[in-house]
Order: sequence, then structure tokens, then C-alpha cells
Amino acid sequence: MSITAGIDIGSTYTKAIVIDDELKILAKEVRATGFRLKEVGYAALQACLEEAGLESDRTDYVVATGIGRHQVEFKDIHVTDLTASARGATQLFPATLSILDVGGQTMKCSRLTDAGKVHSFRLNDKCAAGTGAFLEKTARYMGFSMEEIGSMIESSKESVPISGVCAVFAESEVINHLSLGTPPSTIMHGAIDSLVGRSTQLMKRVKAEPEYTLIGGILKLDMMARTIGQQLNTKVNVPPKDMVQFVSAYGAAILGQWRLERLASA
Amino acid sequence: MTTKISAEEIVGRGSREGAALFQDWFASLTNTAEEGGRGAYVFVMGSFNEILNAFDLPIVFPEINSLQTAVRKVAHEYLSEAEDYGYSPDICGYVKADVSVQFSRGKHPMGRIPKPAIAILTNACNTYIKWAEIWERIHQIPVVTIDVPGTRDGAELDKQDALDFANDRQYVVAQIKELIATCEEVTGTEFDIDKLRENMEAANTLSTSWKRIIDLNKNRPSVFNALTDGTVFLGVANGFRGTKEGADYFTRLVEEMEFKVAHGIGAVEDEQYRLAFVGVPCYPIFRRFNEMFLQRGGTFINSTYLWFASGGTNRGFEYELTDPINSLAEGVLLSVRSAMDSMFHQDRMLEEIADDYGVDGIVYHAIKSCRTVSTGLADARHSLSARRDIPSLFIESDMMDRRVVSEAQMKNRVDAFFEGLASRRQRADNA
Amino acid sequence: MVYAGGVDVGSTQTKAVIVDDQGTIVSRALIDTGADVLGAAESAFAQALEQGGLDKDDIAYVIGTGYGRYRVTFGDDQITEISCHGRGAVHMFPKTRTVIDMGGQDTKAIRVSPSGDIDDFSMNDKCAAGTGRFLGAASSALEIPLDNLGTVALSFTRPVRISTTCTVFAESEVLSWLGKGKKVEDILWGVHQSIAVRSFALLRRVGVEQEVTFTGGVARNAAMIKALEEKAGVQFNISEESHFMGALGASLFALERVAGEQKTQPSAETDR
Amino acid sequence: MTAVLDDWRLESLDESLYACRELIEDTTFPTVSKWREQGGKVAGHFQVYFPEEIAHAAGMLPVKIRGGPLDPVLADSHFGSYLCSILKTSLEFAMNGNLKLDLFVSHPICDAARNLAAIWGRNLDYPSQILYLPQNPNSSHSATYLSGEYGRLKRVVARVSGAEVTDENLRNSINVFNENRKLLRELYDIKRETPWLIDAVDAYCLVSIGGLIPREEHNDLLKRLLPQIRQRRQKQQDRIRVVFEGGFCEQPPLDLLRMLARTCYLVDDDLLVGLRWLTEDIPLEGDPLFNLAESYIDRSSYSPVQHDLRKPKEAMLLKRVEKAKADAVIVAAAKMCEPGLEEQVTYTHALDEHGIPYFVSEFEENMTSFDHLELLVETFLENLLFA
Repeated sequence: MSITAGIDIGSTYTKAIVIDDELKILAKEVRATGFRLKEVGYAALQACLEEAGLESDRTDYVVATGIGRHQVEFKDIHVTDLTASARGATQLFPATLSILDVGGQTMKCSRLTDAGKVHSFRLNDKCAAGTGAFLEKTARYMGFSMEEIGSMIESSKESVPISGVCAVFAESEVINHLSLGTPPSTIMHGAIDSLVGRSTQLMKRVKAEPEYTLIGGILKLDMMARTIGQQLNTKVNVPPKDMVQFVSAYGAAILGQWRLERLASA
Repeated sequence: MTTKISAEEIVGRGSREGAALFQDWFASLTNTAEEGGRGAYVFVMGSFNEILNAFDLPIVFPEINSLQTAVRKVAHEYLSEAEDYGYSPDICGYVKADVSVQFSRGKHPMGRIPKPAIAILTNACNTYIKWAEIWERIHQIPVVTIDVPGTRDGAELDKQDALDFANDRQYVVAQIKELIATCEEVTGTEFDIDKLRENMEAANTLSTSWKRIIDLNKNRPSVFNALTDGTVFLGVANGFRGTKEGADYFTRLVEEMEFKVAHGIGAVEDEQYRLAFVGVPCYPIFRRFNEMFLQRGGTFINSTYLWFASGGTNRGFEYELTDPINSLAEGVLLSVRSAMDSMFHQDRMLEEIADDYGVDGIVYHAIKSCRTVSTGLADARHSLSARRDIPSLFIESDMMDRRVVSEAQMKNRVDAFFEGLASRRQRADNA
Repeated sequence: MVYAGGVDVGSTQTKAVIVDDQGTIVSRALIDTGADVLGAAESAFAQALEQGGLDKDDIAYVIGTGYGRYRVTFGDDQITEISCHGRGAVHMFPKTRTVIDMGGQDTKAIRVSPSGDIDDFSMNDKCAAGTGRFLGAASSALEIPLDNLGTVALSFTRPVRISTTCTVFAESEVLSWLGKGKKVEDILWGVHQSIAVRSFALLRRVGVEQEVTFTGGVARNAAMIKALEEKAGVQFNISEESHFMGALGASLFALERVAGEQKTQPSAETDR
Repeated sequence: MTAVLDDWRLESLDESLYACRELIEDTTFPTVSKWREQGGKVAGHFQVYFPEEIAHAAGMLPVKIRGGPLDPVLADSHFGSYLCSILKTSLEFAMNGNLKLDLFVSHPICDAARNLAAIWGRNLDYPSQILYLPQNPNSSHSATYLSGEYGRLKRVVARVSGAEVTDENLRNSINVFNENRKLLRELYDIKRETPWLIDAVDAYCLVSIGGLIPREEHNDLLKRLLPQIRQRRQKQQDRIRVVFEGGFCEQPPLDLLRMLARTCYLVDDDLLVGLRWLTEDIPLEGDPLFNLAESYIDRSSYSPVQHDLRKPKEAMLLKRVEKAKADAVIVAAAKMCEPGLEEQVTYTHALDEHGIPYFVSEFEENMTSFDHLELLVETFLENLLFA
């Protein structure tokens, strides 16, 4: 049985996943990336193997992805997270034609071919306004953790406009709203609306088509997916629970299996 | 005679009648659109209404359509539609709002905008050119660019020698003749030079009145708010240039302003700080913006917007009706050039108004959307304050995009600006 | 004895200062702002009172400043932090003509008159690029405490040029430089440089007139001082109270209001 | 004619190319200083096109002003936000004294740049001039007007240089530049036909250096190097052929081109297109100024900042792609470059219609990390790899 691993080194979190040749997930692990990119990837993989009860050199093929992909020394190959997420998403939702990946610093949207290949893609590379960081900063500023936001906004009915000029400037707007006595939940709601607005715009820019699959840690907030769905008035796929953040790593591991077959047949 | 008229009926007349004319204008555009008719798309810096009216083409100012979406608080809907299509957030908001008007077959908060039959633009703003290229692609209509060579010397306003001026004028003359030919093709009607003469005469009245009205604000107290009232007048000056309505309106407006001067009726009760505005208004919060200054006793007595956005009509150029085409060319050349100077060389002109109007402070409003107007602002401020000790405020926002209009940031700066003005005045009084 | 107070409600921290009728600082307090702006203002003020062993009623006049100034409902008036920083700086260093204040989300350059009134000012407009927050990003990316950044940066040998201006993107650019094997101190110096370039632009907008006083939280960062002084070509005044400059200025304005027209002449006072 | 290049004749192809790169990346403009030390006058011309022949005929060194990778320490305070970098860094070179000029000329390519002439004029003590090149090349009178405008420029140049500009001088200069443009066309033929013989960076440097040295020297250089490039023994690799569009004004940093050169073949582009603007030789007989003008109107390339009903940009791009047999297009724009960003929309829609793959990107001349573009290029390649 051939074992492959996918390691996704993102700007905030590093995700590792180990699968077998049935593409079954044996173990997955997530860690804060920090600044020791080489070490963190390795540590995450070892933790996975341990969890799966495999010895530390058991992997037959390792595929690295994410912004740290070049730094991973023990990889066999690296691929971009666009390629990896396309593979992972189509594995989870075979009819996927468009993927929205809301990361901490960049938002990526890619349109796929029927074969699950990336056809066209677009990134927001202007500034961090309208990325996960934007939402987190707003929350953290008001003293809430990302976990708390979920329940908090469920309660809110209305929202105030938060102009997403600058993730940091958002704070001065927040303090302005707070000064006017606006409840935090309403402000948070506004922040999410502005993030959703930017997401759907990016999707329109690549002429995204259903089915849509949404990935990235932020999607743990059910509200994000729900509002985006409303905006596009169609249902959207969201991987279950914490799987939302492992899609690229999973895709990378799958590509590893593909390469093994290719090498075997060659 | 002005003495006959009572203050009630004349004060504020210009704003009332201006608003009414504006309504009529958009109503007739809506009619044209619904009957499937088309209009002539033109721009505020060099509109050529004198010619287009001679062909009875309905006049459409996409710039004005766009700013109306912001004033009516729906600009963001129009902007995001254009951005969905691929236009970057860093592109002029006027262009983007118009693009989605075009996509939505003329949908507009003031009615419906007819499709273009022809578009005329000058090089006064390069974005005009990119904008018109979009219409070329959407509507496949004739687009006539008219080059108006501007000031050549970067350091100071040209004293252009006769030879060069002649070369420039001949160029504009040739282009105007080509424009007339294109209009004949588009409308299928023959050009009537007497109609042109008529329109030019009406434009003369408008130009001289416009100059007069701006001059009248040298009066203490100032008789109109250059930012709010001024923008209403400006709309009429553009939309009704070269028409009888336009000429009459401005004759009556001069009458109103002279009445206010004669009777010492100011734009505000208590004029504490006379301010000059440089740039394009902040339309997403048009009234609110003005209030931030009003609350602190500041009123705008002049604005470079009244100069360049009237295509240099403030020069008060009068056409020589015996030689229409050449005189039109000369008028366009000098007026549009002066409009460009009031953006690129504004520091020189601001120096003049500082003297003539008695200015307590200058407000520079740089905006994301318009690089034509905004690129030179910081440096103009720099060099002017090196020559003149005039307090000034530099703020950045936009004329369309509320995403970059942060009221919290703006209020903070405006407050600080007035705190500075107040303490400066106190020092002066103590001394 | 007459006392006056100033409360500076900033986006991240709230500071309160109480001065006596000579404009000397009696007590000060600093707390995080958080979501409850009014609460933060109140408790900062309360702390200052307590520390000074004073009671609310001992304070003749209170002025609120900073972004949350309109929430200082217990105050008698509000003045922008721009005016307040100017006033505070001139009080500390009477010959001050230019003030550069580097805070959490904005950096401001202020030109002041001898009497400490604003003649001109300039602030970062478009985004938080070139503000103290940029350092925060670097510190979290490199896991180095904010207060040590400066010292580490100063040990640079071959500086790295940081081109990112987005405060949030700074983290990933720092990481990618690390990935390329650059030294931490070299990257950090690059970070300080990129902030200095933007702040210096603000200084030039108002004109760098002697003396220059550097205020705000970042004024304690040795590397930032070096980077900015090199560009400006002058030495900066830096006060122990740089963090409280806004609140101090506010309390001095408050004192003036009490004293009516005749204002405390800073220069005269220090000559004494 | 004073020489500014050290004698490279004895040096190998690679040494010469290395020397070129060094000069391009040197932000102190050694060649220009050398020219001045020998008493030469310098005419700085901002992007995109400038009739260099006219300055050349007056014995001046025409230098292409196109910003550079440095922090605008002095210039930044003269501008607001929302502006491209090239404006600021170009002024920075002038203000920090690295680039000393006797004349600055710009033309109204965009709303931001047309403000630059006035800003330059307010801050520097030599003449700053705007050359009004037609934005209406479709008028029957455009060429006549332009030759008149060139006549004005000729008088300005004569005043600054103190040298009289005769038709004879002009014809000689036109001759020199005709040869130069011919050599550059050959260089681009090599890029299109045998891209493995010269990589993107070297090709760029060979064009770029022309804007910094006398054209006679540039001609010698090209005449010596092009044959050597043709004779190189380089193996053709399996790489995608891309066209880079969006370099008509602000230039991407060399490192960005290096990154591309590692992964693909850059078979055509609009980098520094102003130096290659005229696409055919200018006739030598007849009125030289009119010939210059007419060539600008009728025998020239395209860019987002030049309006011409006869040259819809998307059609021109498609032609370029076809002629270069490119697999994909990098539709780039400089950050905050309005004309570039507007054209991106037109380009991408046209490329979609024709099923030509592309990736959209924004760059800045002084950017130092290219993770974004790298991501795009790699993804593109991977999807060929995993096909």
C-alpha cells in the first residue's frame, strides 16, 4: 500500500495530511506556521504519521504546496495551492467548477475545466482589505476570537457598512461605530458582508460557474458560506468541519498518488 | 430694475430654477431613450454644444450622469457592476458608473439615458479617451477626438508665440470641420452656420455671466457657496451651453447675485472663514462634507472645480460671430487650455484668487478617481505654501467610491484644520 | 490648587494625564481601549485620579482627544489629537517646530507655531502603510517582542529592501525573505526603513523645521529614531512621556480654559 | 561624438551582456555622467515615445526617463496616494542629483504623467516641456500639426543646446535611428524565432541600454552582439512561449523578468516600446520633420496610451500573439496605472473569445517579491504537466 503526504504551508497555518492509495485520509494535522517554515512542515508531517501509527519514513511520496512550498526540503515535488485545491475540491465534490479560497492574506478564485484542471484564476493582490485577516482583526479588536464570532453574528439582524479600504483602518471605523453605540455583533455582521462582497466579486471576475466549492479556515463560519450562497443564489459546497482548511493539503497528497502511478506505469 | 424685486422672490432663485432645468433635461433624455432615440455624448472640458445643438442632437454628459449616482447614494451599485466585469477599483469611478449604465440599457436614478449616436471628446483628460474607446466597442459609433494642445512650458503659463498659436489653431479648425462633417453623416441633416452663430451668441452670454458670477464672490460676505450652489450653476452651464434657456438662466442668475451684493445678503449668516476649494467634490457625502466646514464657520467662496469643470468658461471668452468656425476654434483652444492650466498649474491661479478674494484657507481634495485633477495637488500645495502663508488642508477620498471615503478620518482632519485657523486668528488679534 | 485633565482615546490604547496649574504632570494612566470606549476613558481617568490621590471634583476641566474623543462624555470639551500632540511636544521641548507622531494606525507630521498652535499637518491617508502597526506585524511574524525590534534591527549588516506597504502582507514578505535565507536583523532594518521612508514623506509635506520632536509609542524604538534622523538630517527630541503626549496636550488645553485667556508660556516656564 | 561606453570590443558576448545589465541596474546613471563630464548636454524624455532624432541632431544625448527600483525618499512628499511608482522614482532621480538634465520633455500619455511636467518645472531649475503628440491621429491635419509641433521642439532644443539644427543634421540623425530600429527589429526576430538563444533579461537589457547611451554606440554594440547571439549553441527546451503585455511605461524589475526567464520563453512584449515605436524606416528625402511626424502617425506601434481608430488594441495584441506563436499572454499592468488597468479588461475579454490562455497580474518597478506572479506561472505549467 502506497502512502502519500500533502503539506500545505500557508501564511498563518501549516496543514499536513496523509492518505493511502484508496485516497483515504489516515491522519491530518494543523499548526501555526510561525517563521521556521522548514521545521514546521516536517513537524506537522511527523505528527500525522504518528497519529496514523506509521513510522516516520513511511511516506512514498510527499507533495508540498502553499506559500512555503519551496522551503520544504523533504518533498518530492511542490505544486501551487491553486493546483492542489482544484484536485482536492473535485475529489470531495466531483461536480465542482469553481473554487473560492479565502485565506488569511489572499483570496483566490479559480475556474476549473470538466477534467478538474485549473482553467483560469484570479487573486486579490492589492492589499489585505477583504481577506480573512480583515475579519480577524475586526473581531480581535472588539475582543472576540474567531470561534466566538460564529454564535455572536447568528444573533445579529442588521449590519453597518464597513468600508474595506484597509484592514487596519477598519479599526478606526469600528471605534467610530462603537462610539455611536453600535453593538459589536452588528459591526461584525458588516465586516462579513464586506468580505462576502469582495469574494463574490472575485468569483464574477473569473466568470465562475456552479458548482461552487468554498475552502479556507474562514469558512468555518457557517454564515460566510450561507451569505455567499445567497449572493450567488445557488447552493455552495463547503467541506465538513475542519476539512475546509485541509482541501489543498488533501489535493496535494492525491497528486502524489497520481505521480506514483505514473512512475509505476513508466 | 433690481430695486423692484423683493428678496423673497430673487434670493435662491438660481438654485430653484437650476434644479428645475436639470429635471427637465433628464426628463427629455428619458423620453429620447424610451422612443429609442440617441444622443451626443460629450464631456465638460470641451463639449462643442454650439455645434451639436445646431444638429438638434440631445446632449448627454456621462460625467454628470455618473456623479448623480453618487449624489443619490447608489454609486456603489453601479461601481460594483463594472468591477464585476473586470474594471479595477483603481479606475475612475465616473467611467465605471457609466459602463454599468451602458450595460443596463440606460438605467439611471434620474430616468433613462439614451444610447450614443456619436461621442465627442477632447484630450483635456486622457481618461476621456479610454472611456470613449469603451463606447466604440459597446456601440460601434463614431467617436471624434479633438486635440486641444495645452500649455507647453512646465514651469509657467505660456506666453505662446504667434507661430505656435497659429499651428495649434489651424489644427483645431481642421478637427472642428471634420466634426461637422461627421455630424452631417450621423444626423443626415445639413450643417446650418446661422444656427451655429445663434448658439455661439447664447454661449457668449453664458460665458460672460459665468465669469461675472464667480467675480461677484469677491464680495464680503460671499454671495454663493462655491461648493454647493456652485455645483448647481455648473450643471446648467454645461448642460445648457449654447441654448436660449442657458443664456436666460445666467442673465437672471447675475441679476440675483448682484441683488445679493447690493443688499449685503451673504451665502451664510456669519461668514467667519473664507475658503477656496481645490479639486472635485466628495459626492458620496456631498452635503455632509460641506457641513463639516459650515459647522466651524467656514464657507467656500471659490473652487477650481468651477474653472476646469466648466471647460474654462470662467475665462469669459466671447466668440467673434462674423467668423464662427475660426472663432469657435480659438475659443475652444483658449478655454480648454485654461481648464487644463487650472489643474496642472493651479498654484499660479490660486495665488491670484488668494489676493482677489481674501482667502483664509485652502482645502485640497485629492481623489482616487481623478488623477488629472489630483496628481499635482500635493506639489501645488507645496510650492504655493512656500510663496504664501495661507493655511491649507489636504484630504484624500473620492468623488464616487464610498469605500475610500472615511468620514471618521476626514472629520478628524477638518477639526484640526479649524483648530489651527482659530488659534492663528487669536494670535493675530492678540498682536 | 487647580488641576486639569486630558484623556486620549486612541484606537488601541487610552491614556489619561492630570497636570497641576504649572502644567507639570501629576499623574498618568494607560489602558487598552477595547470595545467599550466610554468605559476605557472612564477607567483610565479614574486610574489617573487614584494615582494622583485626587478626586473628580479636584479637576477643574477635562478635555478628551483621540479617535474616541466624543465618547469622553464626562469631559468638558474635545480637541483633536493633532492639536494636542503639538501642544504637548512644545510644552516638553519649547523650541519644537515640527512634531512627528507615530502611533498604532496613523503617523502624523505637525508643524507648530512657537506658541504650540498647529500651522500645518499631514497624515497617512490611504492605508496604514508606514505606521507603527507595520512593526507589530513584523514582531509577530518573527516572534520577537515589539520592544526588542529596534535593538535587533540595529545589528544589521546587509539591509534588505521591503517593498510591501500593506501592513498585513508585511508578515508574508518577512517570511519569504527568511525563506530566502536573509538574516533577521537585515530584514528588520528593511522594515524600519520602509516605514521611515513613508513617515519622512509626511515630514517633508509640512517641512522639516528645527527642532523636531518625535512622539508616540514608536518614539522609543532606537532603530526607527536612527532611520528617521538619517533621512531628516537632524536630531530629534524624545521625551520620556512621548507615549502620553496627546493626553498631556489635552490637559494643557484644559488648563488654559481654566486660566482663561493668559496661557501657560512653556518657554518662560522651563527657563525658570 | 563622445563615447560613453568602455571599450567592450575585446570582451565576450556574456561579458558584454553582463556589462549591460550592470549599467541598467546602476541607479547613478554612469553613462550619462560620463557624457556630461565631456561637456555634453542631456535631454531627458519621459515614457513612452519621443522623437529622439531632434535632440540628437542638436548634439544632445536623449535619455529615456523610466523610473527605477529605489525608494522615492525626496519625491514621495510631492505626490498623493493612488499613483503609480514611475512618476515618483523618475522625479526622485532628478531631485537626488543622480540624473542631471538640461531639458525634460514629457507628452500627455496619461492623466498622472501630464501633471509631471508641471511638478518637474516647479522643482527643478532647467526647462520642463510638454510635447503635444496627437491623440487624434485620425484627423487629416494631424501630421501637418505634428510637424509644426516638432518645429517648436526643434527651436527649444536649439535654445537649450546652443546648437543650430539643420535639415542635414536631422537627416543624419534619422539615418542613425533608422539603423538602430532595424537592429532592434532583428533582436525581436531572434526572440520570436529562436527564444532559447537569448533570455528575457538579456534581450531587455540590450534594448534598454539604448536609452542611456549615444545611438551610434548602441548600433555598434548590437551589430557586434546579434551575430554572436545567433551563433550561440543553446539547446531548445520544452517551455511555454509567452507574450508580456503591459510594459509600455513603468518597467517590471529585472528580477521579475529573471523569474519568467527561468520558467518560460518570452517571445514578444511591449517593454520599452517607445524605443521601438516607429515600425519602418523614416524616408530620408523630403522635409525631415514632416517625415518624422508622418511616421509617428502612420507607421508606428500601439499602446494603451495612444488612441487610434485604425489600431484597436485588442486586435493588435492578437496579431502580436499570432506572429509570435505564443501559448499564453501575461496581461500585466503597473499598479495604479489607469490606462493599463483599463486595457486589461479589453485584452482579457478578447483573449477569452479566442481561447488564448492568459494570466492577469499587477507589478511595480520597485517590488521585491514575486510570489504572486510565480504562483500564476507555476499553476499554468502544472496544469500542462498533470494533463
